[in-house]
Amino acid sequence: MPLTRRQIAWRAAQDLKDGAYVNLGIGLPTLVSDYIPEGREIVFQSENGVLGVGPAPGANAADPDLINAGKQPITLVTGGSYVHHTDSFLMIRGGHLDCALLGAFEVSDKGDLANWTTDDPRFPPGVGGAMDLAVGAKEIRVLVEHTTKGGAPRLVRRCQYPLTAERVVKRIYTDLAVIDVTTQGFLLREIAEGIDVSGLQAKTEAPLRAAPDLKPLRAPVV
Amino acid sequence: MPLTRRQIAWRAAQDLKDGAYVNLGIGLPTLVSDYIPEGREIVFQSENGVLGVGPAPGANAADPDLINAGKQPITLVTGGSYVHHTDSFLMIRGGHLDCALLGAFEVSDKGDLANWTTDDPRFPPGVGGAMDLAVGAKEIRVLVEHTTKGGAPRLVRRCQYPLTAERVVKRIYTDLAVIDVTTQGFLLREIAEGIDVSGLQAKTEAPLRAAPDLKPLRAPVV
Amino acid sequence: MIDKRVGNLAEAVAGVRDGAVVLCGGFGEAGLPNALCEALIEEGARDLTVVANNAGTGRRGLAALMAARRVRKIICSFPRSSGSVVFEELYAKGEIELELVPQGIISERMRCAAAGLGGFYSPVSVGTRLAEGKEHREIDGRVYVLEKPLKGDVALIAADRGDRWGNLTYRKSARNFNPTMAMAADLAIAQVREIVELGDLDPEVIVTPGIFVDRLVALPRV
Amino acid sequence: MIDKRVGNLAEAVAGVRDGAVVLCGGFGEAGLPNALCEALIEEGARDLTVVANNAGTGRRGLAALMAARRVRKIICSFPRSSGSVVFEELYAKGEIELELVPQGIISERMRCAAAGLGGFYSPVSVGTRLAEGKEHREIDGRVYVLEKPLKGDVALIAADRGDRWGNLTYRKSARNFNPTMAMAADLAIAQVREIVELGDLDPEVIVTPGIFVDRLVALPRV
Repeated sequence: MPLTRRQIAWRAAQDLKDGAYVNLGIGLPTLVSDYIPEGREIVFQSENGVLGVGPAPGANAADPDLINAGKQPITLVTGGSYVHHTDSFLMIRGGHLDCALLGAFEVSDKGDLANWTTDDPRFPPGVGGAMDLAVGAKEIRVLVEHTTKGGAPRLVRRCQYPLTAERVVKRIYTDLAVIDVTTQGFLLREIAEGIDVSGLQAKTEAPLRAAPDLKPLRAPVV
Repeated sequence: MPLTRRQIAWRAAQDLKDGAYVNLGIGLPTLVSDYIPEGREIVFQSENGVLGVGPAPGANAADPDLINAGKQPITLVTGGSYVHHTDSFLMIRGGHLDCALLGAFEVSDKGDLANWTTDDPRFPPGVGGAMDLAVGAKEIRVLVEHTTKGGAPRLVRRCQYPLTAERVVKRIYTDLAVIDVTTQGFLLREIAEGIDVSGLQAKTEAPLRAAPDLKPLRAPVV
Repeated sequence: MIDKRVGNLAEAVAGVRDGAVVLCGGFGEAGLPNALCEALIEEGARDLTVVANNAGTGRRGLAALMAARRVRKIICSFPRSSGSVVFEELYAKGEIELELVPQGIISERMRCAAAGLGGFYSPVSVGTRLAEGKEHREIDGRVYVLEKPLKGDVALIAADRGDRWGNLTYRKSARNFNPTMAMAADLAIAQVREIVELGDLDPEVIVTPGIFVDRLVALPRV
Repeated sequence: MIDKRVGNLAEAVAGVRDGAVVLCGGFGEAGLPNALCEALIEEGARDLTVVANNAGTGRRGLAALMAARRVRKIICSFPRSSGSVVFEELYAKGEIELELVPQGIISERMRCAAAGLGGFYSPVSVGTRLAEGKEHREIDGRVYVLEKPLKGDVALIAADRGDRWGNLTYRKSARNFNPTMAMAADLAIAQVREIVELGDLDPEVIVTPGIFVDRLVALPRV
């Protein structure tokens, strides 16, 4: 059974260590904060100068001056603080975040990341903080559906879309697998039930090596 | 009559415009703040992160956490604020100060400034914020006695002491004169009573041109 | 006396010239200087280059300025957002130029200008399309690109409270680009929710010291 | 749970290794981490390179650490001050190495490291002895020297109030180098006058967010 989007977020959340400082990309990664295991204190950073992002406010409690990088209303947790943009990106670029969890269009088996533009000619391109995050956080992990809606692999030998950064991704969470990017390419750590390694390889452009301790990828109903 | 040190400070103070942001170097320039003309609001900056330096506190009112760049106790004026060192030197280096009034060992007629070390082998050298200030403030003015105690000129063709910065000084206040540094060298603006231009030239290594509207240099008893 | 308060928006933006580089604060809907942007339409300056994170949303503020055809070029990280209709239309017609810069690099380049530096080596965008044409350099085993200072002729910023010296505070994530932009322009103009008496802002909590601000206008939040 | 509080000074400085680069906050007598410096003597690390503005005064703090012969080299802007007896004695005997850096460049170089940048072009010291051996470059008609990041293995800082997340505030000019040093070291250790409950520090007035701080120890002011 492939994981749902929320289950991918749940799985990624399990790997966050108590006390980690984490930036969550727009979209799928944003869901991760809903699934932090009990008892862990994780500090979420938002590019626009918020350290300690809390849950969305109640319906009428939104403050227009308090938003996240996705421009959605948020709250601030106890212990959180505000900085200006330049200091916020100092945190990001300077390696002060333990981890950034990002979305992607493609990830290569060298760890190259493409997540900022599909070159759709109908729209002007926008990069936001994607390139800053991709080179700055101590560790980059990606949450992505294993293939496109059309079934094309997103885990590739070489990205076709314009790169966000080279050789930065360390771990990938998909609906079908958890995969580490190693110096020898993709290392399959966990695989969803109902698919085997050769079935997964058929959906993955670059070669997969199965870890000796390959585990099933399971997530609760969330 | 040559001016006293306090009169040199008084004269320099007269040129500060209402609303100016000014850094005062250690020593003679520090006295300038005592002589701001009535009705002018001048904001004094100190390198260690104080914008709005006020007068020295009363005998028992000193706060060890509130000092100036010369490490003397100060106060903060109403409207003043604190920044950290990096932001303080951003102000300094980035041209945000209208003026820095500095001391000097020597000034050349190209505007070169030597004010950080005499290479006295008995002591380790110290530069402090001298080089940052000398290249950063919009305008550099120097307060200095016209000659050394031994009578050697401090206004020279070429500095003998190690330079702090090249071609930065715009105006010099001494006990004998007010002199501008122009592309044609020293331009004598004001001269103390009791000395004439040739007498002043004898105490000045580089050539002096007298301004067409040369004025007497006068200061009240202060 | 230092008094940077002006009576109305027209006075606030007076004198902005054709061809000016205008830094425009805000992120999403937080901390946008909408009233100042709109006042610029009346003021009449044309051929502006605007630096902002986003390219305006809806029909207000920066979007209104673009709709009035006053903006020749926009330097931003993320032009497209829900409601960036004016920009998208102009862009599709080739009537506005776009320079895309990673979010953290926009703010760092402005800080670089504010701090009087000539440029800096950044790891962001290396290996991507946005690094094309930039000078590359390996330093201690890592590859960087040279980024140049980005200075404004004018900054339009939004703050929470201000005083007659131009000291400013912000609210929550409305801080964003505003403090850096205030430092990085020759003329910094602030719209503030409230002007308070000098001394009412705690010197420890002033985020933008008045030295960086030239004019401020009170504008009760609507 | 995030809890960066440690019970005593020995725990605070535990693990500092021989040869470490130690950033040491303070300016004059304000904001000096004297207790942490003295705890380092007990801890035992040798061959330290210390980065500080001054080279210690009297017999306490950094001076005590130097007197105990633990400091191989000091990088500072102004080693000499009234009472810098320990340093002067070691320097005269050739038992301590001195690297002199302009005050604003020390802090900017530390910020450069904190911000993940490879270096920056500075106008400070051009044409002086302190620029010798540095790469020079003309950018837009002005000459700059290339300055490299200055990163600490450890930062010893002094703050006013802190909480268990490591959020810090400072008092007046005791802020000085401390916030930048906290950002620029792998291990940032703070001595604070008072530890308060999480949430007691206003998110708008936190100067050093906890992400930059690793350990803090309460030390009532004497």
